[in-house]
Amino acid sequence: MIVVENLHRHFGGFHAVDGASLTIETGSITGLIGPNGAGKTTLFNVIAGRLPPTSGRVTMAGEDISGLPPHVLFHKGLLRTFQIAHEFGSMTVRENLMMVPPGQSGETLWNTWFGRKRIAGEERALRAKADEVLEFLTISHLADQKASQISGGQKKLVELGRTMMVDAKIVFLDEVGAGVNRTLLNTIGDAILRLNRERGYTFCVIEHDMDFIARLCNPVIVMAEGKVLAQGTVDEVKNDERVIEAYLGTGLKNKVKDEAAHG
Amino acid sequence: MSARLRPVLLFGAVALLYLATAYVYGWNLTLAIVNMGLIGAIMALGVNMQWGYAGLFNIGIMGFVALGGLAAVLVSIPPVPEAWAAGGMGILLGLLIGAATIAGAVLMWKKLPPGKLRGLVIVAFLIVGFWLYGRIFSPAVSAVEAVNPAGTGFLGGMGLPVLFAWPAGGLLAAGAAWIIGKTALGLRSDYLAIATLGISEIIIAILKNEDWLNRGVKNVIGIPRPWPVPYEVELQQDQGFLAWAADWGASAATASSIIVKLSYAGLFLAVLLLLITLVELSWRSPWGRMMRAIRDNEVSAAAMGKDVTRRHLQIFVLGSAVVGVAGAMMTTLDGQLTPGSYQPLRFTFLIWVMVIVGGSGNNWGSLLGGMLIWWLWIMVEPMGIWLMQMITAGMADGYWLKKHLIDSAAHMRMLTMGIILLLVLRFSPRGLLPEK
Amino acid sequence: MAEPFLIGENMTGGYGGADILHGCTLAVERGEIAVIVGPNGAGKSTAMKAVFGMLNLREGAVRFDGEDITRLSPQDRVVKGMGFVPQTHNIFTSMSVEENLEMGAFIRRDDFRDTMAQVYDLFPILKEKRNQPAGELSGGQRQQVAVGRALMTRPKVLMLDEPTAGVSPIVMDELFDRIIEIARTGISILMVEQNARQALEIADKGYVLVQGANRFTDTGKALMADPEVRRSFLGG
Amino acid sequence: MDILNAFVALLNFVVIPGATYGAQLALGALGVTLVYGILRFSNFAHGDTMAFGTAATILVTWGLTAAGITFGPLPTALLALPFGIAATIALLLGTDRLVYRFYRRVKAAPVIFVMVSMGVMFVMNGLNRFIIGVGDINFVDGERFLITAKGFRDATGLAEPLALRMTQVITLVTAAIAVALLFWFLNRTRTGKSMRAFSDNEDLALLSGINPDHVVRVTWMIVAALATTAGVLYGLDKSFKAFTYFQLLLPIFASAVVGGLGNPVGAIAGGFVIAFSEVTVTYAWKKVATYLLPESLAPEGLMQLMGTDYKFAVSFAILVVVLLIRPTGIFKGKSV
Amino acid sequence: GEVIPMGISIGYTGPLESMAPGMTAAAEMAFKEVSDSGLLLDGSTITTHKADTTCIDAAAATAAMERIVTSDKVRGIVGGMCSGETTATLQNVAMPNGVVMIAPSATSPALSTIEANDLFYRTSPSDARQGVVMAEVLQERGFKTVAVTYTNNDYGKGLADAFQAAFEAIGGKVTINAPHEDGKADYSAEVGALAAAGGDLLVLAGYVDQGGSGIIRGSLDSGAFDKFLFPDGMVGTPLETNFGTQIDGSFGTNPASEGEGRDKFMELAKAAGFDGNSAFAAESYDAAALMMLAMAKAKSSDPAVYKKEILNIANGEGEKIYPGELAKALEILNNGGTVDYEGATSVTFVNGRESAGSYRETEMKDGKLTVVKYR
Ligand SMILES: Nc1ncnc2c1ncn2[C@@H]1O[C@H](COP(=O)(O)OP(=O)(O)OP(=O)(O)O)[C@@H](O)[C@H]1O
Ligand SMILES: Nc1ncnc2c1ncn2[C@@H]1O[C@H](COP(=O)(O)OP(=O)(O)OP(=O)(O)O)[C@@H](O)[C@H]1O
Ligand SMILES: CC(C)C[C@H](N)C(=O)O
Ligand SMILES: [Mg+2]
Ligand SMILES: [Mg+2]
Repeated sequence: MIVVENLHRHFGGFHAVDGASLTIETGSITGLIGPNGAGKTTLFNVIAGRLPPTSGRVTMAGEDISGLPPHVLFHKGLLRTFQIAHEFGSMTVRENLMMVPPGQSGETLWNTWFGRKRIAGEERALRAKADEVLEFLTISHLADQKASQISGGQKKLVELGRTMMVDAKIVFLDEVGAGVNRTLLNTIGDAILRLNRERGYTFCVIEHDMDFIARLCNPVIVMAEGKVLAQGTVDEVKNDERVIEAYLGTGLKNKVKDEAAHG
Repeated sequence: MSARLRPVLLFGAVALLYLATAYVYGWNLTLAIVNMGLIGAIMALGVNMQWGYAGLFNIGIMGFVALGGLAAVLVSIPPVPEAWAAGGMGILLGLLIGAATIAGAVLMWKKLPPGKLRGLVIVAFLIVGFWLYGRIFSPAVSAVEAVNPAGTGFLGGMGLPVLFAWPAGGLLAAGAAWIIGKTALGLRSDYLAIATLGISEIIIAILKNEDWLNRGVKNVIGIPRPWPVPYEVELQQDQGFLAWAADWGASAATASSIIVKLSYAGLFLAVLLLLITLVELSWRSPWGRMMRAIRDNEVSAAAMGKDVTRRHLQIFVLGSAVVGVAGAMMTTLDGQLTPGSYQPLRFTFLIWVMVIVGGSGNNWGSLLGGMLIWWLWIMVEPMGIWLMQMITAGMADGYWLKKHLIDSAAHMRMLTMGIILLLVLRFSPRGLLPEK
Repeated sequence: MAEPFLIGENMTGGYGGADILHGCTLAVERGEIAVIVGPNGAGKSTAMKAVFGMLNLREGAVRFDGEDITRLSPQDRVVKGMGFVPQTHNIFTSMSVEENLEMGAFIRRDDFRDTMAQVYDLFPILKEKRNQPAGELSGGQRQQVAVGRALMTRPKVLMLDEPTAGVSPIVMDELFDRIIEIARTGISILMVEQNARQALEIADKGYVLVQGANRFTDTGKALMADPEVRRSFLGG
Repeated sequence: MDILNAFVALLNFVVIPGATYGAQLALGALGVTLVYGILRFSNFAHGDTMAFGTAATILVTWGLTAAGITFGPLPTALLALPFGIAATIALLLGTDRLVYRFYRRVKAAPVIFVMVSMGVMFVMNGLNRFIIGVGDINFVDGERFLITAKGFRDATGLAEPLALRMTQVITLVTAAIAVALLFWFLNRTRTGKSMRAFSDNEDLALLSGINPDHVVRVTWMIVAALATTAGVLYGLDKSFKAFTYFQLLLPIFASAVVGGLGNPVGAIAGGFVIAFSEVTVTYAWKKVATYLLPESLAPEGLMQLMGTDYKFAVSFAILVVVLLIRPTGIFKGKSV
Repeated sequence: GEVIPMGISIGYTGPLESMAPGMTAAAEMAFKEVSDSGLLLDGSTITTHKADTTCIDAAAATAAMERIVTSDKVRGIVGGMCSGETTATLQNVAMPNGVVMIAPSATSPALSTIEANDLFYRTSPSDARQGVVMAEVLQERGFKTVAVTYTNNDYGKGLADAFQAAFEAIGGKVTINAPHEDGKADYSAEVGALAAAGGDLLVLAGYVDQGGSGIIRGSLDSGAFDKFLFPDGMVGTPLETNFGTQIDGSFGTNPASEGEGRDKFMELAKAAGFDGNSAFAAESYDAAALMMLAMAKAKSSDPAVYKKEILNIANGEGEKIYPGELAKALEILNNGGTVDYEGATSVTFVNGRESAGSYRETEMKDGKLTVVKYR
């Protein structure tokens, strides 16, 4: 369980996160939505240790984790993806996945000289695991491609694939869906559900695709201007006036015009 | 050119250069270039670890080379008992007090509760500490430097075999790198570069001005040779050797210096191959994968649980240590430590040229770059003269331009170097052996 | 029918290695909206780049307004009246939002203040942030800057590579609205979209690209109605 | 106690020389920072570009003086400066065409550019020695001093001298004007903005219709003007020697970096930081203290914080400290 | 006769590159004189091979020397230039290969004691001696307190220390003895410190076309000092061209001897088209001449053989030989006679290997360096 208490993050005079308090229950798939610039990514960045909070507190299972560096949080089981894909460009797609698991004995210099056998064994297992993930994401054919040379959507998939390489406790997904083909996104949604049910992962998902949110998330938290605007089930949120005004819109306008144009 | 064939061809080409040199100028010169080339290659290897593996832009190489050189003096030169008697203990005590003062201040900063009082206490502590340091250190230094200033005037070293200086040079450089890394590795790209450059200048300033340590700019000469390497003069007096040389039809002088150089070459090659092997093994394992990930994208690597700071420090220290080893080897080969000769152009930028021309991120590239660039650095001199002769060949004797050109020939070394560097980079813009 | 306003015909080529595009054809008429959909890595972005001259084509041609522009450099195509928003790296991160927009109007010699006002109108948040470096914006805001920059060009044809990725629903609706409006003023729109259902709804023509080749081509409505297309490419 | 003398001593040996040197470094650093800001690499050939520009200017100066043309109280070299700049522009444009353009086309990494510029540096180095030789050349003429040490002493009756040179004033004024112009140009003009856009995202600049060749050309032209001016002013104040210009590269880079790479204002600030840290930290306060303190307290030693042996060490240490506090320089520079 | 290859190894590039042309020209002049005479070893001629020592990079110097020694097979070398690089090349190349090296300008005291197997000589004196001379000059002129700055290398430091010891021994006071680095852009800090320390005059143990000039410039411009004592590295024409009357009343010392030798050398140099006054040119001439005369005496161009005769030529009995008279000397030697080579710098070796050092005292008068006397 992650609890965010009265969190602030300021950039100069600008309050990107402005006193947000929220809870992500263990075992849930929590949706985080809100207009552009609401502070969602900033909130993720603070929770995941990329940015220090200006004030406020983040706890994970009761332990204060505010301001801890990202790699420490990773080892505590907290993973995240980036909204703008952060691939390792000069490495192959498979290597991008294989580098993830922690505690590889081959990461110790001594072992790279005198523990070759053990490393070889581990590597085989890692490789199999990576291939399995790639298979799942429908990008097996890219395994040996340099990560800088794949399409924008494929990069997002690799981004997601990395989180599937380890047994995480909680995963923060920042717009995995943006730029991903909707058919594939459905499959990814299935996977998230499965990971959640079968392996007990907790998810916190930022997404602008309401269908995706609706299918996966409960509860949904709506942010606006750095604060939590609303919280509840998808349906509750969807019908909240404030949410409609700030975020969803009526969606009618263009339909009307569309009809006028073609009709 | 296929990826497999390319290295073979390029190494072959460089080997040919050396063979041609041997053909034209003889083996003596060639081996001399080989030896310095090997040392250059080791330095390039160290830099490549930092840059090619971790993207750390270190242009303070010179400082680590010099520290290696210092190690050679401290390890191999016999101690100067008179100097030790005059002030050795004072110097040690002074340094100890200095170090304790700094450590104490840091400790206080951490342990004492923040506030005005803390600042005052620390300042007072520092003043007292440094006053005490000065009181003990300065007179001891004067006493030591007064001992036969023209000949010694320093504490000397430990009088151990100079081979020990090689690892010692690595350790010394590693130690310095650790301190530098702890403070400056938060910086990026050119900012890190200029910081390392600054620190290397500081190291050189110390070597130039702390006479009690290494005679400063008065230089230390006569560093003994390492174990299997004989002295030419002795060989030339050895009857067995003379007979053997005569068998080969070589003059005693030539044969002896070739033997000496070959022994050095053997040592250097052994060190180089050992280092390359170790580095390659690591590079091709998960450790290397992790380092590449960090280099490609630190933010993401940190999010994937890699401790970026620690890894940067690790590779910075290791790379610097390799450079330090090479520095000690070079001082051993030269037989002297001359702090005044440490110039960034020669010991930092030339090494960088080796790394980049060889191909950053490729260890064999470092070797290739080291051997090629060093060869050029030496051979551009005759090449420049030759170039000028070619240009002026058609001109009438006594024509002013001809005279001007021929007179400038000796200055054309840089020009030739530049042109060749540009040509190499033109046809291989990612280095001769690019990282795959 | 006469030659389309802009057409990339039978395009074949790639990034130097194996071909990515295999005889792919994209076309758009004056004042119409053409939408390209397809799985990730199908070559949609590559095809867009090819149309814009950022890729060397081995075969095929690009014609614009009746003129063969296959050999023209991207910046010459801009002068001819083409505008492009790439999928990634589509803003000047170190420049302020306003400067980004100014750069969009770089080739314009006339007064572009009213265009800028229109962009601010469309994306009010940008006006608020106009003096902030664009690199400090949120993902969706950046996307708005990118589209805004292209609008500033006042192009004859506007090419958009996933303009709505990361954009919130309300802004997305605005954006599509605006795209229709733009098209109605006679500007042609060629865009790649993963929010395919909304996009195809407003599209005059739709392309489904798979592995660098045209798989389906039809009106937007027809593609939406095709169950096979829906299932495989539009997420059911 | 003699406050006036102490003040004059400080002015004469710290403030004036520090300010001059700072302005000289700043002018050089402006060129470096501009190349970094627009073309995104550290240009190692800058010192030698300065030397080339100065050499060309000197040759023209000689020609002018031989023809009997001088510039009244001002150095004739200032008249020759435009010609020197023109020659340097030609050189840099030629270099770009022959060398750098290729690497831009293949989108080489910045470090490759750095190495290439090192090659260019070697070539220019040879070229300069060839054109003007290796010796020390003094080419200042006209009125050297605005205030001479002796004149000042005679006029004021103070014990301490004060000297102010024409070149010092010109350098300071030029540096101020140059940075203002550059700042205005980059942030306010269309061309300036397009140059920044190009440096930020080359592909996108292309998509906005910005002509990269034009951007590059303008950049090199400004760099040539800056380099030549900096070189000539420095040469007028000290003297010209090809080797020294190469050595100048280090403090110039240091200035550009502490100031914040890519930022013209930073270059100026950096120049002064480096210059003053060299001049002040090792300053011996003995004289000033002697003036200020009663006789009985007159200091024995030099009252130096550090010997001048460590002048560079100290200025670099300050540089490192500044960077530790502000990792991308005082004015938040770029980093590639 | 044969063709005898000889080497000139000095720093053509690097911080002292501007001294190189004069030194080279002088050495080549001596070689040419001998070749033209046709009297050396039955009409042998000399070819020269140059090596660029860079003055500062021992490794590059070693490699360059290696080239001319092992591949061009030079039989003797005029060089090195700077003390550090000279030590390295001597130990790493000349000695192993048994080649004679006569250094015209390496003046560090440390070279006095180096073990060299008779292969190393220098036509300049050790700086230990110059320090004493400088102190004497100051004493005679009545200067009691001086500031000292030196170029931070073995030469500068050795000289400055030697001077300070000598000067304090005769009751003088040195207010500050601080180094300066060569080739830097600005010397305000050094000048500031020197000015603060004060003194009647500034002793400037530097290089005239390096930091030395910068220090003068800074001192004059700020009014810190207007009188200087210039040791050998500073006495050169740039003083006249760059400072002229501004430093009138300053004076200098440098290894040189009075009279015939010097005058003749100056004439020869003028005829050959270079400045004979340029630093260490005369010493280079002598270095070259000594080796060739020794060959003639030993009747061999083998360094192992002729090295033993160098001392006999320099300190020999018999007719005194001055520049331009090499042909005469060769004739005498070919006929079995002996000569005493005086050359351009009154060469007489002490310690078995270095010039004893007669020094010239010059003063700046009306913007010109004028010789006051020799000592
Ligand atoms: N480094 C920064 N400096 C200044 N402002 C920043 C910085 N980073 C973010 N901001 C501002 O903070 C606000 C919140 O940004 P954030 O990226 O968290 O939004 P978001 O909710 O993730 O939006 P989106 O849905 O568009 O991704 C934005 O207005 C943005 O301009
Ligand atoms: N720079 C590049 N170099 C080499 N191959 C590339 C490069 N960029 C993309 N590719 C390859 O080209 C193919 C098509 O990529 P493209 O970016 O056109 O896909 P896309 O249809 O736009 O996909 P997405 O919806 O994910 O953006 C992919 O398989 C990808 O691996
Ligand atoms: C050329 C000379 C001035 C060199 C100097 N005497 C030295 O020993 O370094
Ligand atoms: Mg976001
Ligand atoms: Mg795409």
